Amino acid sequence: MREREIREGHGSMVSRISRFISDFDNLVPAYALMIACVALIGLLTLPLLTYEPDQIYPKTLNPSSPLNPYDRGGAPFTAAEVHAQYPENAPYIGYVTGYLTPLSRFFAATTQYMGTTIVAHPGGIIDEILYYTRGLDTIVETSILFVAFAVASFLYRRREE
Amino acid sequence: MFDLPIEGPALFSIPFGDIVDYASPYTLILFLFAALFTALAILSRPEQHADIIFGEDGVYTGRIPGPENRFQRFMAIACGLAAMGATVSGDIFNFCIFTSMVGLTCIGIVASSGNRHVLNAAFEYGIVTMIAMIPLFGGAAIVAATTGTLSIWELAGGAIAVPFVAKAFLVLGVMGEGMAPFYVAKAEITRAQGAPYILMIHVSSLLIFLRIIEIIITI
Amino acid sequence: MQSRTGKKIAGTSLVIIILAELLPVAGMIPPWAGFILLVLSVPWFLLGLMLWWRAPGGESDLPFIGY
Amino acid sequence: MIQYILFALATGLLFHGIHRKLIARIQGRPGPPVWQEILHTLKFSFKQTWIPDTASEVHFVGVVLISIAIWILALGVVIYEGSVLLLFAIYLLHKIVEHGMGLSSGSPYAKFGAIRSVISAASELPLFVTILLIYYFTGSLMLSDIIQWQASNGPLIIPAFPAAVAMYLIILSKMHFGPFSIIEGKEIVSGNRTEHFGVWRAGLEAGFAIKTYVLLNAFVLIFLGSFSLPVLVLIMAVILMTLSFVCAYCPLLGPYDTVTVQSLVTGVLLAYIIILEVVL
Repeated sequence: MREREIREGHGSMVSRISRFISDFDNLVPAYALMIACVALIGLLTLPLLTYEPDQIYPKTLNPSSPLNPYDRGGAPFTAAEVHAQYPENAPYIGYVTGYLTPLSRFFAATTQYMGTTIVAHPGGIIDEILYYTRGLDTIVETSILFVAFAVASFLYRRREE
Repeated sequence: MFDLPIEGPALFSIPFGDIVDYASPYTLILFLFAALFTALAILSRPEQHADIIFGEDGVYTGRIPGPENRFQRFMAIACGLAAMGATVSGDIFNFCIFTSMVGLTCIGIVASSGNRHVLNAAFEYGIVTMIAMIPLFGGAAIVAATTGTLSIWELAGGAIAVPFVAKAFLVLGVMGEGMAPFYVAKAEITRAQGAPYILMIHVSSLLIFLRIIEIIITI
Repeated sequence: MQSRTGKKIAGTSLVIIILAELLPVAGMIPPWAGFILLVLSVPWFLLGLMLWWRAPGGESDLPFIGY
Repeated sequence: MIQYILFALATGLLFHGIHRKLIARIQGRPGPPVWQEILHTLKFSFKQTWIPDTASEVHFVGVVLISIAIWILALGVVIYEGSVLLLFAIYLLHKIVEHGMGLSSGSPYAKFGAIRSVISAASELPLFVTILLIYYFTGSLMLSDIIQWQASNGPLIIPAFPAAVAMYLIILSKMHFGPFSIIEGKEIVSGNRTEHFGVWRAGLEAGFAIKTYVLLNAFVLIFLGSFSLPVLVLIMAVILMTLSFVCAYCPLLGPYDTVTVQSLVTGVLLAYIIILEVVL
């Protein structure tokens, strides 16, 4: 008992909490607890949430298409029905809906899984919405990947030395 | 251009397709502050850490080796750019990815430290950063599902109700990305050397925190 | 850092401060712009002035390490 | 405009002097004269000054300039009755200055101060809730609207008393010798200001003086309303004196105890907001 008191302290409530949060090994549990609390509130209020049918980027899934999750319909370089939040910022909207490189056209013609490889091989599908109206997002996303690779390679090379 | 009595009128906007970045007096000052500290990180040399040798009169000063210094500076600049993007972004999803980039670059800044204690703290902080992406993007996803849009311009003014849980998730995500709760890991991380770069951790996390306050009051 | 540098900084920023006071009165820039100019110039003015009139001499040294 | 800045600078330094004097009197010491801090700042500005050999020069000098600049900007927000959000943003940016000040010199004591400044960043949590509560009652965060709201509905301190307490705590955590000023605890020499001496110290004192003036002024404007200048300064001085009493009687808390106390206050305020939302 006494040992435990020395280890965990027997001060006021405040100093007990202080001791707990001053150890960074407790950081992840504390943060996880906070997420759990908010997630619980989210679950309780779930019946109040309603799905908005008028989505900015509507999409119908066509499982038979080899480009499945990314297929926006329409032929490349002809106008297709694509939505945008600010159409005035996108004068050429809908004109490239899904451009395939020769390699990806081969994949699309022979397999059903072209859509799953979009991030795995270069020049897969130029998704009109992803790359045109939300171009900044794709730039930042690749920057994140770049930063992650930079950190990883730096750590790896330092271990080599 | 919206004019809400929260942060002053929107001064100008820069459209990137559907993502319209805007500057109000508030976000403009945050942006300039991020730019200022990024410039400081580029211009200033790191400090030398002065310490005494125990039991003697000698004082030694430690200098960061070249490669470490270059990498830290690179990460600090990336962190500054991410913070600048997060402060002016006019789209919730775009804000979220800039924020997660801030979290990642913060780990990058301390990754070059040779101090085991600092690296341990950075590891815990990194785990929190990774966990925090769930509430962060979860919040953005709930916003998109319940309102049908992601643009802060469309959501501003409370015309479209954003559920409380989405806001709570966004705040929680930013807390995890930027300022881990109760600051313990961040305080330990700042023991690492390289003042202008380490400072960027603090700058970026406070800026994204300030920005999320503005966002959740605005939407 | 030379005390002459301080003099130059203080002088330049004093000119900006006077401009920031006069231009809004003349109606050439809005008042808030004048204030922004003050925000940018007053810190330089204060430090410049102090660097100018501070006592000369002293060599840079290591930080204070212990009693 | 410059007259406002100089007035805020002089008044803030005088406030610091009154603060020291009151603490001394409460603790049974004679204490320095009230204008001591003005003399102090002048004295520092006449001293020999250099940048330590180990410091990161641009950074070392930069934070002094930034600390003065941001508080002049905050003064502008108060004068032009701008957004409270902006004012609080500047308060948080001050944290960065404190932090940078400590890191830039290479001195271990200054570094400890900087680390403690990161820990004490928990004071931004009550700030967050204060903003939410003000917005909840007035529906606006522009100072001009808040003042107008108070002209028709009476002082905001009555309905939003917890927010006033939280903001009082925020100001308290920035006062010298207070229970939350862990960054300048004497066991780490002068904390993050250890290596900023002479001219640099005088510049920082100037920035901090404007900071004290702006924070007290903002407190009066947000929670009590608009007054003529002499009355305003008088009310600010009274609030300052209550702060001095707290500082004189409360010991310095442990670094993480400040975090706990501030987080608990935030939790209570959040609960208050949720109750308001549910009941009203």
